[in-house]
Amino acid sequence: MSAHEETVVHHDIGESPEGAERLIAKPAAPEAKAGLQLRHFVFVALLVLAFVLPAFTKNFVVFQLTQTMVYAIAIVGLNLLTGFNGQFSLGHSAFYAVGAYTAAILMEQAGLSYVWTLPVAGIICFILGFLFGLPALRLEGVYLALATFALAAATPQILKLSPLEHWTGGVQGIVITKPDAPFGLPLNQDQWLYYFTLIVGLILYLAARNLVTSRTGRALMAIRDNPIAARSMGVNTSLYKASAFGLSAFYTGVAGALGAIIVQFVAPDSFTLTLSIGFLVGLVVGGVGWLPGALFGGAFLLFVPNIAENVSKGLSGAVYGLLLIAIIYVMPSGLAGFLQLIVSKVRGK
Amino acid sequence: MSKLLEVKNLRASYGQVRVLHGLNFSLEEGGVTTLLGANGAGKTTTLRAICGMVKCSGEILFEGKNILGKSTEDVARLGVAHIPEGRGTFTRMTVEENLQLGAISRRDTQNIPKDIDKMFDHFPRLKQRRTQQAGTLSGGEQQMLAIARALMLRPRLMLLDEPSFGLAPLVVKEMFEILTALNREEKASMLIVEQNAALALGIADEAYLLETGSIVMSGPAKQIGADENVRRSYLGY
Amino acid sequence: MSSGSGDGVPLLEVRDVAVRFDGIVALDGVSFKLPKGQILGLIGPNGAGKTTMFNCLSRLYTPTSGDVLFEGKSILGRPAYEMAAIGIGRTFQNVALFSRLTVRENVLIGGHSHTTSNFFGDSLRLPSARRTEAQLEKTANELMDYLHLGDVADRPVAGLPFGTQKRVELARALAASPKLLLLDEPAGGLNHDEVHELGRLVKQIRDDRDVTVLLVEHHMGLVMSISENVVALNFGKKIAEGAPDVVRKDPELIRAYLGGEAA
Amino acid sequence: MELFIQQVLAGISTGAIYACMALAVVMIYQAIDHLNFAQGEMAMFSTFIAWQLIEKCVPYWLAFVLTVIISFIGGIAIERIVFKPIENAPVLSHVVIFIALYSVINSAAGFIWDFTVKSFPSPFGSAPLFGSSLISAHQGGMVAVTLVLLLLLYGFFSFTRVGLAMRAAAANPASSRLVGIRVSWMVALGWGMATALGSIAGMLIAPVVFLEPNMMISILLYGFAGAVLGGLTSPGGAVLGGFAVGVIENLAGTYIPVVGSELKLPIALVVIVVVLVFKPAGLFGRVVVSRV
Repeated sequence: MSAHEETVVHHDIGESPEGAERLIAKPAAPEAKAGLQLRHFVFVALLVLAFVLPAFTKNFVVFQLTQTMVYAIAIVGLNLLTGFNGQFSLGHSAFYAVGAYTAAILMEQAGLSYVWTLPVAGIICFILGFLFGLPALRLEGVYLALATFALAAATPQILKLSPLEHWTGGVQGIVITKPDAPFGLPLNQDQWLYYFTLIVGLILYLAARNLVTSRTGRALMAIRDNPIAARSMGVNTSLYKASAFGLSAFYTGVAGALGAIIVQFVAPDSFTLTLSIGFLVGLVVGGVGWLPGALFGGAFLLFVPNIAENVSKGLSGAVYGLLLIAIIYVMPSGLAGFLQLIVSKVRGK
Repeated sequence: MSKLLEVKNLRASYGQVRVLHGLNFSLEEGGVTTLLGANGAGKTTTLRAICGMVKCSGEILFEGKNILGKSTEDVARLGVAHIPEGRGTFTRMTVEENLQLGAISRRDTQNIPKDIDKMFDHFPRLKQRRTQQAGTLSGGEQQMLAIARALMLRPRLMLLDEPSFGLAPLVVKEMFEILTALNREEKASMLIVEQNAALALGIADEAYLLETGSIVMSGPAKQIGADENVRRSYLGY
Repeated sequence: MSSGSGDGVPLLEVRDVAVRFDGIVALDGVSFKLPKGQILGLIGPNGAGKTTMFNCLSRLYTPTSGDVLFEGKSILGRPAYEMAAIGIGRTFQNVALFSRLTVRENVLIGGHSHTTSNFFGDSLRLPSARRTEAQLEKTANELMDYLHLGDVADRPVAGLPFGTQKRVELARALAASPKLLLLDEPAGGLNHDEVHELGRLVKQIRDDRDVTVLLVEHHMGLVMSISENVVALNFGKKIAEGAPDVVRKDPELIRAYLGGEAA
Repeated sequence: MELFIQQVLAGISTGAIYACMALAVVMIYQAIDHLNFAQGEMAMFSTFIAWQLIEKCVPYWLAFVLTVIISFIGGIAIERIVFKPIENAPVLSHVVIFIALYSVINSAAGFIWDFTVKSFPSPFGSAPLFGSSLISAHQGGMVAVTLVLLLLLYGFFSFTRVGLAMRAAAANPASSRLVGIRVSWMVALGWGMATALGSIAGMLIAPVVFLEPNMMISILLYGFAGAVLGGLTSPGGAVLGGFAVGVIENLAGTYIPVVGSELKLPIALVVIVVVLVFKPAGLFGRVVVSRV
C-alpha cells in the first residue's frame, strides 16, 4: 500500500498548520461594511489634525512627529512583507540604511535635490530586496529570520569598510544639509520637512492600501495563507514573493532616505539590528496585517524608549521591556485586534 | 446498566454562531451510542464539548460528576479517549511511540508493554510498522493507530469522530468489525459520530438524531434505522 | 462512447505515467484519455494513487516517467502556476482555501490566471487595474450567485461550515473558467442530500460552462451516477476502465474494494 | 597548512562555547517551537547569580549546582508568569515578548551588578591542554561537558516518558491534550530545562569572555547560527553546528583578506545562509514534508 498518497495535511489538528496559522493575528483587518463611514471620518479627521498640528507645536515636537511618520512608512513596508505575504524579516535595517546612504551620497556628493533621492533610494532598495528575496524563497520561518538577520548584522560592518570610505565616510558618516521650504512658503525647515514627509507618507500609504485590495495584493495574501493552492490558482509564487521583498524594501528605503534628510546625518551605527527589531516591535504593536497600525507602531518606536528613560535612567531598559509586555497583555494582536474587539463589543450591545 | 455519561442542556457557540441549543442525551455503561445528523448539525462540537475543547454551558456528568469546565487533559485522565476527526496521530513519531503516548497518563507503567502487545494482536498491521513514522502510514492504518492509541488509555469511554472519513469501504468494514469486537472484549463504551449512518446504526445500541444543534429523535438503533423518515433523509435508501 | 480516438485529440491524455517516491511506487504506468465534455470518474481504494495522479495533472508532482498531454501538448515542461492559465483548474481533498480571506476574495483569486495586473498599476489604481478589478468582480459575483454564496460573500472562509467551504473552492476553481476541472473528493464530509445535490451541480456545471470533469471520489454512488466513464486504480495500476455499469461489475474492482469474500 | 590546522583548532575551542549555547537553543525550540531571543540574557543572569554565590564564599561546584537549580525554577517561573497569560497570542507577539524580556533582564543585570567586567573562575583551570597553546584545559573541559549534556538530553528525550510527552506536546499540542498530557506544564518544563542548560553554558563561557551584562549578545547569535546550521530539530546537529560556526568564523577571519575581525560575524552568517539555501532544514534537521 502506498503510504504516500493519502497522507493529508489535517487542518484542525495537524502539526504544521497550527504554527503557520498563528503567525498573524486572526483579525486581518478591522474592516466591515458598516464601519465604512466611521473609518472615513476618522481618516479625514486625522488628516486635518496632521495638517494643522505644526502650527501649534514646538519645532522639536514637529521633528519628532516627522520621525514617527518616517518609521511608520518603514513599518508599512515590513507589514506588506510580513503581514500580507507571510515572510519574516529582521533585515529591514539594511534597506533603511541603503535608502539613507543613497540620499546622503546623492545629495552631498552628486548635488542631487533631496526630492529626487527618494525614488532613487526606493528603486535601488527594490532591486536589492528583490535580489535578496530570490535565495530567500527557499527559506522559511526561523531560517528566513536568520538569513535576514545576517543582512542586518552585516550592514553596519560593510558601511565601515575602508574601500568604501570615499563614499560612505567610514565610521564618521555623512552630514547632510537640511533643505529649505520651496516656493517661498512661510515654513521653517522642520515644518517643511514635516509636510513633505506627510505628503510622501500619504501617497505611499494610499498606494499600499490600493495594493492590498487589488489582484496583486490578494495574490500576496493567498501565498501567505496557502502557497500550494495559490500556485494552483495561477499565482507565480516565486515571482510574487521576491517582488514582495522588493516592494517592502522600496518602502523601507524611501523611509531611510527621508530619515537621513530629517536627521541630517548618516552613520553606520544608526543602522544596526536594533533598528530592525524596532520595526518588528512597531509592526506587532500596531497590528500585523493592518496598515494604519504603522502610525501607532512608529510612535511607539520613537516615544516609548524616551518615556522609559524618564521613568528611570538606570532601569530604562527594564521599564521599556515591561511597557512592551504590558501592551501585549492588553492587546495581544496589537492595536488592530484591540480596535476590532472594541468595535465588536460596541456592536454586540 | 447505569448511566456513564449524561449531557444536560448543553449549549455551545463558535463566536457569535450558536451551534448547540440545549442538548440532552445519555450513554449507557458498556454500550455503543451513535450521534447522527447532517453536516453542521453540531455532532463534532458535541464531542469537543465533552472533552473541554470548546466553551459551553449546561451540565456534562461523567460517572455522576460534572466535568464541564475541566481541561481537556483532565477529562482524558478520567478515562475519556477522544479520537478526533483527522485522527490526530503524532505523525513524526513512530507507531510504538504513538501507543506509548496513549498510555502516558497511566500510573501502572508495568502493564503498558503488555497492552502494547495486545494492540499489536488486535491490529497486526501496526506491528509490522511499529518503528515507522506514523505520518507514513496509509489513511486506514492511521485510523487503526488512532483507535489503538485511544485504547492504550484503558478508557471508560471512547469518542469517535467520523472514523470512516476518507477510508475505502473495505477498510471501513474491517474497522467497524474491530470496533464491535473491542466493545465486546474490552468493555469500552463508545460514542460514535458518523456521516455513514447505516454503518453506525449497524453497531450501535442507541442512537440520537441531531438537527441544527438539537436532538430531534432518539431511541434504540434498530428502531431509528427502521424509521421511514430517517431512512429517507439520513441513510439514503 | 468511444474514448475519443476517432474524433480528434482528447482534451486530456495520460500516457504511461509512473510516480515513485523514495522506493514507493505510487503510480505504475497509468494511461487514459478524457474527451472534451465528459465526466470521468477516477476511483480506487485508499492509497491507490488517485491523489498522486491529480497532483501530476496540476503539476505539483512531476512523474518519474510517462507524459501528460493537454489539448495534445505535453504539460510536463510547464510550471504548476501555468496550469490555471492553460485551463486546468482543481479543488483539494481537504479544502485548501485562503483561510483568512473572505469568500469573495477567495473567488477573486480564482480569476488570477485570466487577468493581468502588476504591483505598479495596482498600487496606483491605474485604469487598466480598475478594468481588471471590475472584470474579476463581475466573474466573482456571477459565480457566487451561481453557487449560492451571496449570503456569506464577505465572511472569512475559516469560520464557514465544511460544505460551504467546498462550494467556495468550487467557485474559486470556476473563476478561472477551466476547460478541465479536477475535483478531488468533492463529496467528502457531505451527507446524503448534499451528495445528491453535488452530483446534480457537477453535471450542471459541465453543461452550463462547457467544462470537462475529472472526478476523484470515494462515494461510489456519486461517481457511478454522473460519470460517462470510470477509471479504477489499485496499488498505482489501472485495473479497470469503461462505462460505470461495466466497471461496477469488474471482478478485479470488486476484489479491490470488498475483499475476496464479496462476490 | 600549519596555520590552517591552528585556526581549525582555535575554531573548535571557540566553537565549544557556541555548541553549548546552541544546545540550549535547540532545547527551547523543541519545547516551544520558536527561538528565544532572551535566552542569552537569561544565561548571563544565571551566571551572575553563580558569581554572586562564589563571591559569598560558596564553593564552586556547590554554586554551580545551586545556580542550575535556581535557573531551572526561574525558567519555569518566567514561563508561568510571563507567557502563560498570552499563550493564545499570535507568534509574532511572542517574539516581541522575547525582545521585551531581553531588555528587562539586560537592564536589571546592569542595575544590580553594573557594567564593569568581572572575572569568573574555571573549574578546569587555564593550563594548556596536551601542551598545546591553542586549547586550554578549560576549553577541553567545555567540550567534554557539552558532549555529556548532549548524551543526557538524548537519553532523556528518547528513553523517558516525560521526554516523550515533551516531544509530543511540542509537535502536536491538541492531540497531546487528548491523551492527557498537561501541555502547558510541558512547555514550562522545557523553559526550565533550557534555562538550566543556558546557565551551564553561561558558567562555562564566562571564564573565557569575562562576565558582564552584554557578554552573551554575540554568543547567542553564534549559538542560533550553530543551531540553525545543524538543524533545529537535532540536538546533536546543533552541537556540531556550533563547532562548525566556530571554525568557519576563524577561517574566514584568517583567509578572506578584507574581513578582519569586524566582518567575522557577517561572513560566518553568510556562509550559513548559503548552506541553508541548499539544505533548507539545516545539515542534520528533518525536512518536514507536507502533502496535499
